[in-house]
Amino acid sequence: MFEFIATYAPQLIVAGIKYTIPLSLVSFVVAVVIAATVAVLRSYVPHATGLGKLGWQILKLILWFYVWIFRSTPMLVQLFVVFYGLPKLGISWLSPSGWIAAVWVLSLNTGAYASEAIRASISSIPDTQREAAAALGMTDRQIFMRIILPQATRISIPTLANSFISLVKDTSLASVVTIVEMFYLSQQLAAVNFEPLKMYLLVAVIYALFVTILSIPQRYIQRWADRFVKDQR
Amino acid sequence: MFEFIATYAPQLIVAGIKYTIPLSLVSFVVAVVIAATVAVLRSYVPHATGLGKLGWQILKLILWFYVWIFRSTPMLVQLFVVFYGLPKLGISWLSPSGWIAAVWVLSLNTGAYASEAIRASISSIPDTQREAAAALGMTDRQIFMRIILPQATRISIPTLANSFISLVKDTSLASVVTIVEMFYLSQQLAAVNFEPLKMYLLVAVIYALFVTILSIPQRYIQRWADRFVKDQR
Amino acid sequence: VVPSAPAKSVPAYQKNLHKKGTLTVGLEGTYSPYSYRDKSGKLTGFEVDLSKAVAKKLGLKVKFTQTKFDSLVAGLDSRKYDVVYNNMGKTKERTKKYTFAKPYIYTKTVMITKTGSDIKTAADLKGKKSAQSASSNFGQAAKKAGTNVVSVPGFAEAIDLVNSGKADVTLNSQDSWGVYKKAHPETKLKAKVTKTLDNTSSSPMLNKKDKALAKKITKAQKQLAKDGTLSDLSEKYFDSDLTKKP
Amino acid sequence: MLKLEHIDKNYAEHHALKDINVTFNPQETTVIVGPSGSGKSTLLRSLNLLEHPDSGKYTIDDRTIDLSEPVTTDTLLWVRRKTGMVFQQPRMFDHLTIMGNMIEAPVHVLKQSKSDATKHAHELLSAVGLDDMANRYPYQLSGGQTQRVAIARAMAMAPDYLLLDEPTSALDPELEAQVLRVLNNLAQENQSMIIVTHNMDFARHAADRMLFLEDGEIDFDGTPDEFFNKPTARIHRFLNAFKFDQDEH
Amino acid sequence: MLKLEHIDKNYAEHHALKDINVTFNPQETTVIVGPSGSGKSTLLRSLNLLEHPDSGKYTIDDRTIDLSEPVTTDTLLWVRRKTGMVFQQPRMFDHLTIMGNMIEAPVHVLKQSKSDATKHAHELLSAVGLDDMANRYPYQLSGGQTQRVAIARAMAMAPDYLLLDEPTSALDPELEAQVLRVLNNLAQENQSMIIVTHNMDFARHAADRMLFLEDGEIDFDGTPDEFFNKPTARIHRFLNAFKFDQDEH
Ligand SMILES: Nc1ncnc2c1ncn2[C@@H]1O[C@H](COP(=O)(O)OP(=O)(O)OP(=O)(O)O)[C@@H](O)[C@H]1O
Ligand SMILES: Nc1ncnc2c1ncn2[C@@H]1O[C@H](COP(=O)(O)OP(=O)(O)OP(=O)(O)O)[C@@H](O)[C@H]1O
Ligand SMILES: [Mg+2]
Ligand SMILES: [Mg+2]
Repeated sequence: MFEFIATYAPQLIVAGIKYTIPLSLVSFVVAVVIAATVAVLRSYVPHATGLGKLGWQILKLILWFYVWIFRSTPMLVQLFVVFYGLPKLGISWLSPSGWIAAVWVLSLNTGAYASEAIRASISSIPDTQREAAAALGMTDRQIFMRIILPQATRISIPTLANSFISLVKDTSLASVVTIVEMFYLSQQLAAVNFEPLKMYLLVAVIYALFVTILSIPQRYIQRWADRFVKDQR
Repeated sequence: MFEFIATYAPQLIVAGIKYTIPLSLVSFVVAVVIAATVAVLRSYVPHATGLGKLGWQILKLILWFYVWIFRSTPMLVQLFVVFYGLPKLGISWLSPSGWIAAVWVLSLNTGAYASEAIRASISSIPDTQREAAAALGMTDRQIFMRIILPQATRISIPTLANSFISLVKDTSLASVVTIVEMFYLSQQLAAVNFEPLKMYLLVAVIYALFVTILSIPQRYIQRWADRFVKDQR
Repeated sequence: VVPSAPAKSVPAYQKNLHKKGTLTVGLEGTYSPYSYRDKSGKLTGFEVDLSKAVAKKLGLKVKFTQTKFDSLVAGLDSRKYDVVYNNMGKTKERTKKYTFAKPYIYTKTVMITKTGSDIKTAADLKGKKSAQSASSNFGQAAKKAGTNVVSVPGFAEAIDLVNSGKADVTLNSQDSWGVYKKAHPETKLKAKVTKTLDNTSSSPMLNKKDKALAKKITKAQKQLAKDGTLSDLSEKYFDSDLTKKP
Repeated sequence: MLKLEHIDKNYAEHHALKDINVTFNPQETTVIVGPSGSGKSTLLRSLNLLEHPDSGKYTIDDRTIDLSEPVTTDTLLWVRRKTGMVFQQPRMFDHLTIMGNMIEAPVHVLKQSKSDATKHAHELLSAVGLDDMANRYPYQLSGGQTQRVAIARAMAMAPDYLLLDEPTSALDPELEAQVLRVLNNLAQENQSMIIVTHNMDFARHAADRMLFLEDGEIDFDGTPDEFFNKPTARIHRFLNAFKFDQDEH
Repeated sequence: MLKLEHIDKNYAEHHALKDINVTFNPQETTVIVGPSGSGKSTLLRSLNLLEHPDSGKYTIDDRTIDLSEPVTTDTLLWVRRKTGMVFQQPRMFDHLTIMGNMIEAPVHVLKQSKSDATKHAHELLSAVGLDDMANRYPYQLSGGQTQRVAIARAMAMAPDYLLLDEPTSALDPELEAQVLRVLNNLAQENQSMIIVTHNMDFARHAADRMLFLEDGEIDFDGTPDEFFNKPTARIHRFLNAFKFDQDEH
């Protein structure tokens, strides 16, 4: 048992540090930016007429489509299409390498889900806050960015943490775009030593370790975000 | 192209109807029950002393552990352990069949994520609602079930929809517990026709179809849940 | 008709069967022509037919359980199936943990490249990019030969990468190549048999404790070899007889 | 009888109640007045145990609660059943209609039948002039309408002690008079009430007894007659702020 | 000048404003009174375009807006800059401290420098007696304290027209007088104000002009002198509800 761990754990951890962690972190940052933007735009009730209104309608349709397509199809297929499919259609700049294809897909996919979570948190902020800000002459943009989002952030932390944790594990799909990340490495090793169960347990422990460490900031962020809320005894 | 679809789509759809859909629906119902229970218990600030307090602390620790372990390890490993690992330790009643093992793991995993989403929605309900109910002499249980949860439900619908959609696609992991569901079937078929890209696109379309159809109730539930909220013009 | 066991007492080799009176066979179903689904979605293939014939010889019904490679291995330990017919090569490491019956097929390894590739012999592989999947022996072989392995889920994807130039080569069995070639006569790829890599054989794989069953299966396969069934199946699926040890 | 002894309450930034000793008699209407921020709401909330004072003793009827220790759930529920609260800022259950708000607690706490509770609710809503709004949601009411529902909702629980935190602040004089009439009717049925208000007309007409709170301490405890007709210098200033102030100009 | 012509507003369940025609003059303090639910808040919210009336015309200074058509974003922002609003139920930005609440709009809407805005905010907070609470969060304030911050926050924007919806409802007489003084000082600086209140003392001391609203219609429009000293029968009843009512008993 000890020998098993000593043999395999180091390789797996190295793979994790080389691929799993950077892939997760980079994709998450991109995903949150996408998600917040999409959520805000989709929550926004525009105050426009004529051409401006049409423009908004088209934009909203596009955003709806983005969320729909990325949520309703398997991420594996998305990776496949970006990496194997698009180049066939001559679009290869999107996926010059597996790494970049993976970041694209992981971010867009996670962003689609997270945008819905953020939208939910935006809808939890009472309309009175929006009205109070509007009455002070703030623009819709200011109201969203300065009043609604900061309060919605507090609510969305646990669900964004969900997204992040899922993402850490979804990086294992990067193997289909030729990245030998931690999980695939464990499968390769299991294919040789024929101990898939032990191997999987080991890799699960390492995932748990990563996820736990990477989630530490959450509690501090949450505490900070709760500063303006009466203590829940 | 047409022939391709005509040949493969029916088989895939049958596999979807036989495995993907029932697995998703059953697991989701179980998951929501688990998630709501866990979220409520974890959000609850008990008003107990002595032994009762200790009991609560232990319960909360267990619930924390449950959420932690199911979120921080890959679902594939969870399936593996329940189906192949536990029987080795003599615990085989949990997974008499791949189907049951899959329902267990899908429910518990989705439940762990969804419980955090529900917890977030609970925390979005202002404390004044709790106080108003407490002042009327309602028990903590009544306050949660009758005042907080109904309002939190409205907020959690989009994130629960996220969970459900993820779940539909996570059923593809059931192939590791010997269930030849839609996605694995598509891989088997692709191995022969050497058209993985086309095959995956086809299966993605079918997933999108399923997800879209299964998500229809969401909009009606949301509309109903929004009945007590001023129209967001 | 089989010289079946007396009705009352179950023979020793049947005691541990996953399901009474049935030989439960584990396979992936993603490896044409060994086990795969035909266009109508029916499970078929060389290993499917072979295990059916073996079960018949043993006087057992047959049941197929399809799952992924890792699960096949783990499932033997927890007795989810009795035998795995999935192109399993016998290696030293594996024999420590599993019992193998006698090999039923022998294949050669080929290097698949674009026409005009500068890979001529195994020596040319060094430093090249090869597309391989983890669950195959070829992945290990490619690594040993000094290639940079690009991982893919399966043979089909590997072919795709070579086609698109994202990989230089993929190693696989001659028969898998044959199937591909048959399906895509216009292909611009070509394959070269390489001697320097081990020839591979495939054997039924069983739980370590199922020595008795393994022996019975070996015996059944011998009978099938003798009565020509084995060769016929090989001809049917590979257009050649690969069942004889070279 | 509600009796507070040596009650102290500190917020992180503020000492809100300082060694409060006071007894509220049954079948009496006590009116609490005092400057903004003096601790009136905190005192009322403490009586309902929504705020847990840091120390002191709280006696209800013949049961004494030591507030320096945690309170059991049973005690808490018992206290809440004895005392009904109307908050300074009306708190409707947003997801329930007005009728839903009215019958929620009677049905689920008092275990009244739904039809009984509904009948009673209609009576109470009529008393505050809102019977035709039973099927609306809270967001569809005006400020004063919401406040009246809050009063009716608390009355529906028929608590021994009714605690009202500025119950008529959003009401015009007519309605204020109407609500006062409803409350005075209750008082005649020997309902005990503790009312925080800053409307001196209202206080004068409602009070059997007056308390004046300043800076977390009780500065006056006596009859309305004393309070209004023989006030201390401080209270005189408080009562006549308007006049004084405008005169200065 | 704010001028409303033929304003109509229907909610799903209620016809809240019925053909309102009224002009609010600059440099004048208009006080609106009326029964609960008569449409006072709706009227005030319409002036700020938080509520969009179904039809009618709205003229501010020399710009006329046709309300039966959608309003452009520019117009909306312009109207909101002209008019400042204090809501009936105080609405703090929960995530900002009191100082944060005070300077949010001056800095980001008026583009004042942060230090200027802070300095001005301190002055305004002092005027309502709350300067020592600048660093607290809204949940740490009492009802009356919150209401005063809301008033100060609106004043910080120095709008041409200040709309106040029951600005002193949570205040005791002393503070009410203090706020009145602050508002009257503003009035002397020719600030235009429209105040909804149900406190007749306050109304009397503040108003240059009185409006009486009932059931979505303007029933009275005249001087305070007329309103209080020569009221119509209806208004007489409204003003003396307390006395009448108590006399009946
Ligand atoms: N959570 C809190 N943290 C810090 N200080 C608080 C908190 N809650 C209330 N306070 C302070 O305690 C004091 C008493 O508050 P309380 O609400 O009891 O006043 P009040 O007499 O009801 O005033 P008002 O008439 O304005 O409603 C106030 O000065 C207030 O600022
Ligand atoms: N969203 C809504 N849906 C239906 N009716 C509404 C809605 N909002 C307000 N009303 C109704 O419109 C009428 C006018 O409301 P408004 O808030 O203007 O009254 P108000 O004069 O300010 O009363 P108060 O003095 O009680 O605050 C009320 O009868 C109210 O019930
Ligand atoms: Mg108060
Ligand atoms: Mg109003």
